[in-house]
Amino acid sequence: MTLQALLSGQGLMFLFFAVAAIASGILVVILQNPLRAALSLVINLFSVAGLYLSLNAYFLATVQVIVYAGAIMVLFLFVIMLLNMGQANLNTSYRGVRTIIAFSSAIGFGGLMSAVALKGQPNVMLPADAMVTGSSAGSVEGIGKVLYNPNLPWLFAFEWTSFLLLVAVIGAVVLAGKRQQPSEDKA
Amino acid sequence: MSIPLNYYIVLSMILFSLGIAGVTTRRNPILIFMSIELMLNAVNLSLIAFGRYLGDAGGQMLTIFVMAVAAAEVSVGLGILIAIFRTKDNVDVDVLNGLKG
Amino acid sequence: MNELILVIVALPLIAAVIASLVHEKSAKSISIIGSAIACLLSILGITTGGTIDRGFHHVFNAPWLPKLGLMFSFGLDGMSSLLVLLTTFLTVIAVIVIPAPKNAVRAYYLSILVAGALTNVAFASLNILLFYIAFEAALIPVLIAIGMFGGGDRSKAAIQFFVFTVIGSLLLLSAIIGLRIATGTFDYLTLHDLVAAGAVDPSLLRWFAIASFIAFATKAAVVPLHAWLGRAYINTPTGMLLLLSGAMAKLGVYGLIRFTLPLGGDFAESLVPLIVTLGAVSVVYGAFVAAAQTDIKAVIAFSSISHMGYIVIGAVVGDDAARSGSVLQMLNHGITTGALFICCDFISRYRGSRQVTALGGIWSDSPLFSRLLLLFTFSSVALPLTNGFVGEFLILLGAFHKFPYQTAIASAGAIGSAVYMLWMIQRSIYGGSKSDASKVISLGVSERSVLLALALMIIGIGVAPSPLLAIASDNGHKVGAAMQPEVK
Amino acid sequence: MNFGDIHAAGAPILMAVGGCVVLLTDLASKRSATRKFGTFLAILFCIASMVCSYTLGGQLRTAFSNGIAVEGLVVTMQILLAAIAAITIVASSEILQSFHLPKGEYRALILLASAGAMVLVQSLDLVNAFVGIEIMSVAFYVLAGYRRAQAASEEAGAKYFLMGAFVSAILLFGIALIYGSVGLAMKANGLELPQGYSFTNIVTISKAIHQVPGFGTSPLFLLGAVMLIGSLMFKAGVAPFHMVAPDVYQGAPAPIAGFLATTSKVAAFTILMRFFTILAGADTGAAINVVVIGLALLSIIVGNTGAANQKSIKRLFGYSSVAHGGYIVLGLLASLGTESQAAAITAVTFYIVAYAITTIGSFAVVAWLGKDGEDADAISAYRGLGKRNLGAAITLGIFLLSLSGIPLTVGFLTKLGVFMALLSAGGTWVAVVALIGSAIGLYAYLRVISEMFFVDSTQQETSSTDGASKLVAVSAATLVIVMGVFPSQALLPSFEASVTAPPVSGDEVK
Repeated sequence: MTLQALLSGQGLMFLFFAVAAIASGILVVILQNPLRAALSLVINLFSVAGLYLSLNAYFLATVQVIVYAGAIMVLFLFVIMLLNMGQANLNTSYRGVRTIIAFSSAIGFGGLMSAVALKGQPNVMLPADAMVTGSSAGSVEGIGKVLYNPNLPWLFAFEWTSFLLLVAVIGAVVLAGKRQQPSEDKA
Repeated sequence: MSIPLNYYIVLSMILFSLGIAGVTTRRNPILIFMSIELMLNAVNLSLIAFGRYLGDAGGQMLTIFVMAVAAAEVSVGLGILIAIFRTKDNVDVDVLNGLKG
Repeated sequence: MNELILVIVALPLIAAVIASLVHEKSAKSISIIGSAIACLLSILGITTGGTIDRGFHHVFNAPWLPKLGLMFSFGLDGMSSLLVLLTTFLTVIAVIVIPAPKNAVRAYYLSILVAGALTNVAFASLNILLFYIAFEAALIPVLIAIGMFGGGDRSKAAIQFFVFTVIGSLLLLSAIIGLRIATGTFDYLTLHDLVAAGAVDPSLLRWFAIASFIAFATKAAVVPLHAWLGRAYINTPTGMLLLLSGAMAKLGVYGLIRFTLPLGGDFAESLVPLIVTLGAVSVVYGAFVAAAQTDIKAVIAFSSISHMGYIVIGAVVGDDAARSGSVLQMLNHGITTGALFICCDFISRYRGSRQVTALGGIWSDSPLFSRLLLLFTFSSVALPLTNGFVGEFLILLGAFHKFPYQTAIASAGAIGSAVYMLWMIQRSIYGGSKSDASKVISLGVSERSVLLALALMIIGIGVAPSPLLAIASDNGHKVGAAMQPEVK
Repeated sequence: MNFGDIHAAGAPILMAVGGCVVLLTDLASKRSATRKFGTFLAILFCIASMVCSYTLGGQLRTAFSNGIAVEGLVVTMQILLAAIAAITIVASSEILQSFHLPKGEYRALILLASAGAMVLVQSLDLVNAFVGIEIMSVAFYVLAGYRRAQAASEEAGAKYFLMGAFVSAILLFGIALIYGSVGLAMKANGLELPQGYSFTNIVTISKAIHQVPGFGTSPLFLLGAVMLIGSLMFKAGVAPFHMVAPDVYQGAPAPIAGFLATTSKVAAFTILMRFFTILAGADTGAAINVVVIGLALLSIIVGNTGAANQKSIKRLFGYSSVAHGGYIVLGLLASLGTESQAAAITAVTFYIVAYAITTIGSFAVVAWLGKDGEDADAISAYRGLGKRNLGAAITLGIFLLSLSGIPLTVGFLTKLGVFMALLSAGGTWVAVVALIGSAIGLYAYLRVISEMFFVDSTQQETSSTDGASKLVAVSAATLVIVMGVFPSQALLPSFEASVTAPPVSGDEVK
């Protein structure tokens, strides 16, 4: 049954993106060159966006690509280039160890965690009506109607998120901004 | 025929563990940070999968907040890292070793 | 007169506060006045009066933190009234005889008066938590006194002393809380009745017996929990040492008599052979270690382990005469050791050294001082007609028929120590002066009168101990009597 | 949404608005003129926030679609948080002046961090808790690294950030697992999600725990709960992620360190208390107990031994904060028992308040004795302090005695309360291990006392100009003694009145 599920159209899509996500995830963990690791992370984000699509979360898949893979990763790449880390001396001595750790943790720890956590959990499948309700919930309209509904708890958190971003902006300005009177600062 | 929920959860846990492995083995702050992004990504995947199989919008809502938080953390985190690299003038690994005892 | 104990505690504290605010010159006289009045009042405490509750007189109750079960509840029986008197008396003579260090007169008097007051709170408390708080808080002034005014090794001595005793008392705290949870009260008399009625879980009582024994044995410096004593006593300034060795160490024995045995249930009874053995070991150990010292302050300090060993044996054997002797001996030890430490302070102040090898010639220079010192030493080694004899004799008499071997070992150790101590004092006062820097020990009026008063007490108790013994025999065993009148 | 809702959420809103106003005023006016005015404005908003909390009273009210709930405990903690923010702003004027740090941004960050902490404290939905904790944490990262151009401060910020972001990810995964497990369990058992509640609402979780048989022991939920509890404990500076706390407190300037140490503990432990009340009496197997006991004992032992041989006093306070976090967790552990719950919550609340006062005061002494804004960090700098500056030495001595739990200071009563709750919950051997730990801690604190009073030194007295820190330190020391001797007169009655058991139980859902 599970094999059948995987060999269906949706199943193949899941299989493809899952393998891509794990493979790129491992690369993020083992690659020495920060630039390459960052690019692997971009691939990982794209794969996960693909999985979002398979879960009918269209809007979030788009956000994932635009915000995460687009804006955030560009920021990462920008910082890596700014600090000239692309050519950081590549000490490869730990590479083999790190690969082993990455693989074993991914399969071992992750597998163990899921084996323990999912023990006794029934194999939940999608309810028959979920196709209908689910598809509208993932659209921009569906998200907006839930997020901005004052009778649901999300609006309050959403408003506070704006203050979170304000804090982040202040922080970025304070930390990375130009220093005042650097001559009088004590090193 | 659809994919069982557990597949998504297992995948998300594997990605999460990969992130943990990265955080614990990496020594360059930026690479540690990227591993953390990997972990957040795994969280989002599980949230959306849970939400989809529960027919509940909450998972996607939570995901939106996680993304906002990730963005905020990135701006502050990279700010801190730029500042420290400026002061230390050292782009090599393992720069965070001044405070001990 | 129920507030009597409150006044006894509060007077030195008020004096301490005033003394720390006024000019250094008047600090001493204010401290003397406050503590002297308290001392006179505590004589009143011996007499029965005020509210009487199950053998305790002057019973006083007021809430402090009722929610936690913490009350200001005080009461005195013969034992605690004698110990309160001892504490206030030692406070007075400590303030009168020992000069304060020049640079911190007020802090010095403050620490002594506060230590004395808190020790009195512990002796008079009928609330176990209040007892514990006073028991532990009294360490702070001692810590400050050792650390700020102590001898050369003071920092280490202070920390060692404090950590050792606090670890012991932390165990006690856990047991006290356990009792409170099981019974819902910290009140000593209620707890006593409950335990006597068998209403408390025996495993809890076992824990209480063990924990409180460790706490009190540390305080009384019973081997093997004596490790803090040597360094602490040698480095403590004499004024505080009078209180520490004379009064606060007695808190340990007092705790054994008042709390460990009555509240420890059957298990505490089964601990008695162990405690007696440890007491005997302490007697011998103290004697041997004292014999290895050349510093007379150290000799007195380690002989103190010996004496406390006796007192502990007397306190726990379960014989009425021995217990009364033990209470009396606490008083005696406070007076005698205090007198010896005062003499030791005079010697080191005038002669510039406390080493036996560097002393001598005191007999010819200061005849009165030397004769008094000799008398104090006689008392310390328990020669007949001194107070020490009465106490030790009663203890041995009571203990011998129950624990003959331990008692025999203890007496053998005591004889050895007596011989050595006499020889040591003889060497340090006879012969010619061996140091050029030495001065003649000249006693002022107040110093002379204090030493003479101590000497009078020693002989007085030695010759006519019965009035004090009568009071000392009232040591807590009437508590059960109120509940079971037919026993009396 | 109505006025009542906004009133309930008013305290954090006022702090956040205050942050914006302070920031804008700072931008709009000349630098030199804003120093006093900005401080005044910030404190005004703190006071407004306190008043707003106070007027809420002790009764339970939920607001914003059950996203938040306030009652006596929350009100107490919100007032405490606002007070900490105000004190920090007052005490920081020296460092801001000395190091030419941006002042408006600093005050705004303090206010916003407190706002985040308040959102965390009052949240009933884990989503709000998460957003609140992130506002607080992100502001903390910035504050820890606020003294730019100083390597230690920047490094503290970077370490704090990396560890904090890592733990945030774990926290999120915990929330995700709880969300999924609660949803699946309710769905499988035909329980309806009440209108206006989400699966991450504590009330919903409580309903699942108490109404779905076997849910409390289901591994998916337990994994999530353990992740949630563990990461909240990190935010409070408790083991196993404790190594960051000493680094951060050493690297950050003293007033900031005091702010970080106290605000994080107040906020994280309050939400943990709320989460634990729904676990109380539920069949959750041994897993959560084991994790909580393990973390608490590890914190106590690591914190106290780590403090034992420190050369830096701020690191010592860092380790001490780890150890005290452990004691608070022991109190929380006692709140898992239904019988000991009320006593445990009172004890923990009192402990948190007392710890906040002691810690703020201790760091204020460090700042007070510093020169030109540099903290007096090395313990050797305290040698012979009793002779040079008796007032400072006594003040610090009081804090150290209180931290080690000696009677007649508030530290004794807090420990007493926690141990009483713990022993009545049956944790005898846990209490014994904790006692041994505190004996080790005693040595650490005594060492500093010994340096101050018992060791002579030839060091010259440095004249301090930091009057604000002095004021804070001395008043905190007075409070420590007053609360230690007369807690019922000073503060305890208000706690007894206000700390009612948090409102959440399975029955409230219709």
